[in-house]
Amino acid sequence: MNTLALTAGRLNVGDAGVTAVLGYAVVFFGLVLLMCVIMIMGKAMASSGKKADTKAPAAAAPAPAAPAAPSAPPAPGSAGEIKLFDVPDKEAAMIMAIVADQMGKPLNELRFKSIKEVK
Amino acid sequence: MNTLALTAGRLNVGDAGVTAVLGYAVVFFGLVLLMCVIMIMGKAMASSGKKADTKAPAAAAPAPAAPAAPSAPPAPGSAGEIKLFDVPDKEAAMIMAIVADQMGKPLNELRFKSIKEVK
Amino acid sequence: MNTLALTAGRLNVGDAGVTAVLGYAVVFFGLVLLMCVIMIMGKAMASSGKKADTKAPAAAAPAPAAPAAPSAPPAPGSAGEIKLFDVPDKEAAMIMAIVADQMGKPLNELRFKSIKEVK
Amino acid sequence: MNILETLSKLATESGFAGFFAAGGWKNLIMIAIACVLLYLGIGKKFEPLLLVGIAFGVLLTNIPGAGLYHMGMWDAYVYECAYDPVNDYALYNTAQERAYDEMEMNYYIVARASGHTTEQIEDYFEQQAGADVTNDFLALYATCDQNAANDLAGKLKGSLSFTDIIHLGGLLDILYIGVKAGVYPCLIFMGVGAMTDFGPMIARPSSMLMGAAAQLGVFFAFFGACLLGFAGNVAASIGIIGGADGPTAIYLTTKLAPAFLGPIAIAAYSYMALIPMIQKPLMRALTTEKERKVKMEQARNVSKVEKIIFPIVVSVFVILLIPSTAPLIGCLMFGNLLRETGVTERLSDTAQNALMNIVTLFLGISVGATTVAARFLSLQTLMIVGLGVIAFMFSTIGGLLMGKIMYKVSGGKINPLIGSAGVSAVPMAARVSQDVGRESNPNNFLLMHAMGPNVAGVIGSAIAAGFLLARFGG
Amino acid sequence: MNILETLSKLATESGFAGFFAAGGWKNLIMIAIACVLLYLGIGKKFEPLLLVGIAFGVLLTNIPGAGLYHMGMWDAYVYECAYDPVNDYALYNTAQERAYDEMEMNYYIVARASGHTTEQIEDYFEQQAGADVTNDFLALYATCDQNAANDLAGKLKGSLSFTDIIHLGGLLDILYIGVKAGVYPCLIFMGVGAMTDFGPMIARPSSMLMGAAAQLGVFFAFFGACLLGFAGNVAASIGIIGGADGPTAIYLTTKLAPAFLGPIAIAAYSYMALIPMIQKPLMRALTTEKERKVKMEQARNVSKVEKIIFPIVVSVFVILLIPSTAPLIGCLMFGNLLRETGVTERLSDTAQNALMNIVTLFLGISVGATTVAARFLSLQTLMIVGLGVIAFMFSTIGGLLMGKIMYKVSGGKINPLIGSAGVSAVPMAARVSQDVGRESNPNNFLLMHAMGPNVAGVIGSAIAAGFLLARFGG
Amino acid sequence: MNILETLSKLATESGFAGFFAAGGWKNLIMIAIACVLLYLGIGKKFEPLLLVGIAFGVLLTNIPGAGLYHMGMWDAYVYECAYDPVNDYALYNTAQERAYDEMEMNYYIVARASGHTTEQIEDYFEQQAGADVTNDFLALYATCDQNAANDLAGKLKGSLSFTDIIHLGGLLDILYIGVKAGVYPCLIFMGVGAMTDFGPMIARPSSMLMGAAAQLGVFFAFFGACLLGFAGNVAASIGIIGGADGPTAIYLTTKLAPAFLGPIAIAAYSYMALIPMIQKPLMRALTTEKERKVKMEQARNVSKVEKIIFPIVVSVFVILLIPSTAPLIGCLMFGNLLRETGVTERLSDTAQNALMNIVTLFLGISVGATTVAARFLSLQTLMIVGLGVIAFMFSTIGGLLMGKIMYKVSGGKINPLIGSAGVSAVPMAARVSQDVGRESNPNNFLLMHAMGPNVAGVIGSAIAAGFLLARFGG
Ligand code: NA
Ligand code: NA
Ligand code: NA
Repeated sequence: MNTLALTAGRLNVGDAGVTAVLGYAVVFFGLVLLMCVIMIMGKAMASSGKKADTKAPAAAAPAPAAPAAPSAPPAPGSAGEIKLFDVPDKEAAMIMAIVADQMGKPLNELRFKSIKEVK
Repeated sequence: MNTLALTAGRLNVGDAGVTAVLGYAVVFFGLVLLMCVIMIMGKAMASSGKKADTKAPAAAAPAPAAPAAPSAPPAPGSAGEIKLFDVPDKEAAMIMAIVADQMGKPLNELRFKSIKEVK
Repeated sequence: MNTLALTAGRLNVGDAGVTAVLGYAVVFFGLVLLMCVIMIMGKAMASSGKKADTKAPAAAAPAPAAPAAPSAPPAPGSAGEIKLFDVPDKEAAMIMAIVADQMGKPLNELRFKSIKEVK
Repeated sequence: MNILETLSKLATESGFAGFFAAGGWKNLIMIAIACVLLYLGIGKKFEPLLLVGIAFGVLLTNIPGAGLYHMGMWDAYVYECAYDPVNDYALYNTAQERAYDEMEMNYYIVARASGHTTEQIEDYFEQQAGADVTNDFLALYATCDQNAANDLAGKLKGSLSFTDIIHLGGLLDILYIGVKAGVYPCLIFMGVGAMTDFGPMIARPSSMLMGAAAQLGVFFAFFGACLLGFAGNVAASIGIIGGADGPTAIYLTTKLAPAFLGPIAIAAYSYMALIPMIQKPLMRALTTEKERKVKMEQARNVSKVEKIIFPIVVSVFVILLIPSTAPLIGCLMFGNLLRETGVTERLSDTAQNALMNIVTLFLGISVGATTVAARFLSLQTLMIVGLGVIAFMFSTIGGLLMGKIMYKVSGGKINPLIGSAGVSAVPMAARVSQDVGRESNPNNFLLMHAMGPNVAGVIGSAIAAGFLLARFGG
Repeated sequence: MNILETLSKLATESGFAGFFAAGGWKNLIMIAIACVLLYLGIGKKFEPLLLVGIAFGVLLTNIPGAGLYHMGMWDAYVYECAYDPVNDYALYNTAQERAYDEMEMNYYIVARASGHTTEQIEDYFEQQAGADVTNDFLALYATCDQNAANDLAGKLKGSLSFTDIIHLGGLLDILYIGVKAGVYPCLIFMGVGAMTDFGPMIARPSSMLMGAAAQLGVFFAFFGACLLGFAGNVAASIGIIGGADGPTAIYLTTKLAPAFLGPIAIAAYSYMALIPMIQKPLMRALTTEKERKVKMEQARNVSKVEKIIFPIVVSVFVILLIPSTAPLIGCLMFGNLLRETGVTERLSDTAQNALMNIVTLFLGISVGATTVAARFLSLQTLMIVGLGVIAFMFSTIGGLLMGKIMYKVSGGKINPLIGSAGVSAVPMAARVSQDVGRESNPNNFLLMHAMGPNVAGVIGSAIAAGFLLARFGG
Repeated sequence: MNILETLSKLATESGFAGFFAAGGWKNLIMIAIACVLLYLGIGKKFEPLLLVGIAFGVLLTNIPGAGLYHMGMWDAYVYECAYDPVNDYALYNTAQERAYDEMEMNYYIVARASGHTTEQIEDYFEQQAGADVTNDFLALYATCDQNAANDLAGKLKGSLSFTDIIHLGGLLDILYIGVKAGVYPCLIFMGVGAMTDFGPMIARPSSMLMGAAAQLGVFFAFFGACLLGFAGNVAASIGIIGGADGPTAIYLTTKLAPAFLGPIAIAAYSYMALIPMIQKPLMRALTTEKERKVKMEQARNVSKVEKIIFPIVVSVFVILLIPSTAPLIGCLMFGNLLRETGVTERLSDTAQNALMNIVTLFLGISVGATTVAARFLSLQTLMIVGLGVIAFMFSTIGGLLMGKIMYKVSGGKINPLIGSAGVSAVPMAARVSQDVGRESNPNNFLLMHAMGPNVAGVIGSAIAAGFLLARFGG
């Protein structure tokens, strides 16, 4: 016979408390586990990255640009920034500088939808 | 017993006529009701708008631009215009003027897909 | 009674061979038929095209531009080129020339997402 | 399977063989019609975004054997809709009653497979009034095309649903589900709303009278279709062609008379492209030179707040008045709200571009697919084409006459030429007003004034559709 | 049908009549609430991309007669979910057993139509323990609202499925299927992943502790809701508001307590927009001036390879730990991978634009549609609104306290203000950290540092949702 | 539920536990394979738009407990497809017959749950030839895994449909419906059509001979697969890998051998990326230096009208010849028509961008999800991988040999290197022709000439797929 169980039913105070504490602990457990994994990954990267040291600055170059636009990071559920560069940085910077100069506005106040060149 | 009613059946001349006249009347009734509502809304706006009178010209500024492009209004089921401005009017106008000047074309013949700046 | 036929079953060597040869033949038959149809169409075009001879060079103009970008043709299942022109060629060429000049790059290395004007 | 057997199977299954089957020549005619429609769409630029898709659907559906769309499957689906499980089911308390009902359905199946019309079967059931039809069924089953009956049976036995169509149907059957469920027309209306500026109508609310008057053709053609013997639901779908609004026409026809979707959609989009040819002579004939010369005053500016409130107010009042307009008006106004808020540009952009284009692709080709030769090539299609042009003409006349009344009432301030723009067909009808106005007075710019009735006509047609749906819908 | 009959039908079917029906005034209140929500979304820019859609859905669903969304149909669907055919079916070897089960369902139908609650019916069945309910059924059927019973019967008799909803439902019922199936929130999470840079978190993995601590409100509000008498599944859905993550809240609520989707979604998005007002006072109260002045060191650069490996590693470990997070974490990380590979830009762009916008359109309006007056206007909604703000406050407090601990442990190198950003609500909570930090030290740039806990909070909420789903889900 | 109970439930439900279950180590291998595929897609740029999605699907589906994809559910679905209600149903006039048939299904269920293969069950039924299987059923039921049987029963009892999959399935089950229904590959083909310029082929129709010859590998690998013991339908799906056309391979495999979709799709996309490595040695070995040096004449210009007529003509003729190609060729040509009309740019743009990207997202991840460890890690997968490379090689050889014939026939005007481009894999194979040509003659530009066979190969593969579908399909 089917039980027609529509509601999971109320929890008593004890069960509710245990569930809440346990849930919070599981969240911590999950993120601490992840933290450890990421740390190990980071260390592995760092040690293997010493050979590729010359490459790193180039790869990391876009990062310092980000703080220049402090209000720019994308919001989930709301409009996000479109990727700034699809062309080598130098050319993109050049185009942006030209436009910014003609508009008399600082670079970080302009949003370029996309600058693309044929690869 | 199910009636297997596949067709609503033919209407006699009287029913057809009555339905037609009634339908036309309902359309009029609906749009006249809407007309009254919009008129009342317009009046309410106008009276409340007197305080905000200084704001109004700014808000209405984009409107006069429209008649400058008489063939532009969008067609349902066909391509529509993309919004012209996402940046303050002044800057957008400046960019547009520069491009138009360089192209030697009047402004209203160019379509700018979007000009955006970081808000 | 339903036969529960889940598998089409194995083929013996003869059937497999016949099916393979026949399949290859059908592909040839299909494409040869198509080849004939396209050839006939081409001839019909050519004969009817002699009157419209003056139009042809204009219509064919975009074609020679393609070999200039030998790595450009679109890949199915991967990124494709976006249409280059939505404005008459002359204006588009003008805009492109200006930008290319300012960037100091040859034209075929730039990709213009779209240049549109109000038609 | 030996080589000869396979070759013969390939030959008999090939579509070329289909042309030599009974009625196969009709498919050739339909392919020719598809080419004509493609020529109109591509060469003549008749609403190409939809007509090219529709035409390609006509082509694909009429290549014998392609199997991309199955008319019979949707007929079965239609039948099941007519059958009302909600009201019937609670009465069955015993297996006997259910078995009886099944017998009745069995009878229906073999009767259809024997060539009886639905009307004949209905009459039969009315005479029988619930008696056991087992013997009649068995007699009929002995003589009917049993393959056809079995085929129909599998589809009708309480099992044909959208999920069966996904399973058994072809690609265009699957895409057609979005039409059948009324989703595509509504989503297109959302895009239309996002592209439409109702400002000119808000600035001059009296435009709405012309938008209402220009629905005359809807009801005139409906009346005409009734006189020609079409059933009420079909006549309503034919009439709506006069609304000059593609998504509205497709929505209403899908709900009321899906079997006629093909010709009605093709007529609606074709005539929309022919608006200048249909309207200009009527406009010249019905207005005087003096009327056409009227220059109208610049309308007031409409504030951003008014434009934001407008879609909310329209939704509430129109849907309250005619609840059956809710899907169309709700979507139109939702799209318009997204356009006007200033903070939902992303959504407005998607509604009028990515989403609308995807839906247009699916709508066009699947509506085209409904034009199966056996059904499309009929006198009824010709009558629909004829009634469609009458609908467009009378809608134009209705709008013009209202324009003339308003010209009188306003003391000559309103140019009656903007009345004809009330047929919607945005923005083509408004451009026609502009063109005819400039013929008489080269400095006359009627376009912005005509946009008021033009967009009012969209709402008017939706109300007309809502009325017809309430009157003839399930 | 004569003219008077038609007119009277139009009048009784019009929505205006609906306001005068029993409980009709509630619809007016809901329309007013819709207008308030529209004002918050448009005028105050409260998460407009979702709130405008939700508000318009509230409006449309509460216009009497619109028929775009059918609460009863989804209730029936819910019932059928609770009914377990997998375990029951194999036991039936005879028609009798099946008929018996049907009788039980018949009884359920007439009991519901007679106003009994599901709980009462459950109790009754437990007492009967499998006995024949035919006589009770017949007695009840004689007295109940038989129209309501028949209506319910047609929907419940083993036949209500998504395909029936497409067939019988309104437009918003159809769009709601994507919510019900859990598809929309996952696709939005894919877009969120494609828009999120996890770099700041990878650079400083300890951020994750703050992201975990800031889930405090989830479990605090859950506990509170249990105390207030909500069932466990509902309390879990209320608690997740404290995760400050719209798609996660909608996903969990749809799975656990769909009847409360409307108020929970509205609370989640509204409070997300109120983050500055909720968080700033708490941040000032719980931190010292000295703590707030801490300037943090620039974090290390994160290489491209690390960013590519990150989503893969997170997917594997988090899903292994809590398998029920798979849909949310899987999509979030898939989107993020597409963002970081450098070779799938086309897909990343589509995930965060065209696809996400389309889904946002459908999600907003259909979630709004669930706020049917009869259910929304209740004490429970008020309690949810109250518990929601408590959830947000305690999540903020949790994050701040962890920030203070880390300030101590790190010897003053970590500014505790970034802890409050752990509530996610990306990027608003991080901006609040930045703002409050600059109040104490105008040269302090906390934004990039706060992005670490901020994005960790998204993962934290997903884990919390996964835990609650595993605990209370089917 | 006390704390220990909950903790133990969490532990046993966690995916980590799954690795220690029977066969759990296979999941680890699959996760490793997913990482290799991700490396190929991201690091080596092997068709990343699909391979990254497929690889992530492989990852997600093989995390124990994730429950995003249910192989068993789709197996049940496959079974139900084989069961033919259309032909069987009309024979049942009594409840007894139906009950009997149900008994047969019951027997099937418990037999499957007892580990019998479908073939064994089939044989059994053939022996019984319609006799009552009740006793055998009861005997078997007493000994089988009754939970498995009940589980299977709920899914098989005439009720498992797409709507059940939406209801019971995980996210990737739901996305997979679009693959199963054949919709995604067709929509991708629409986008491919919109991106493809058939001009070079129209300019030199003899290219089509090379496009046809380069299907050699399809039939060679099919023959090989038959010899290795694969059933005809599976062999056909393996053969189509040689068509070097992802959507075609996925479409055909879904229709003929869905259980093998994972390995076939992965092989198809991987080898496509390996085209240069596979083709160059063969091209150097099979052609002479003199042949490779041939410079070809510029082909004639193709007018816009020809390009518009081309897709219409191809649709009509190819579909007439092999009706089962209709979905693929119809969509390819519809997309191409939208590209060429000049008036449907909006739709063409959407077909090749927004729509194609959305479908690619869904297709990749859900195809990847079918690679469940228990089935993927088998000798058959290795054989498929081996046969796939043979298919690619023989397709290349076929194209080259035809190129050599045409070199002879044309008196040395045609460079045989363009023959290998007939395998499609647009445009990579054409680039390979270009590269090898320049090795021998640095001034030789073969790319545009190779595009002719290249796009002809797409049509050729579709025809081959149509033939195999007609031969082995339902
Ligand atoms: Na209209
Ligand atoms: Na959170
Ligand atoms: Na090929």
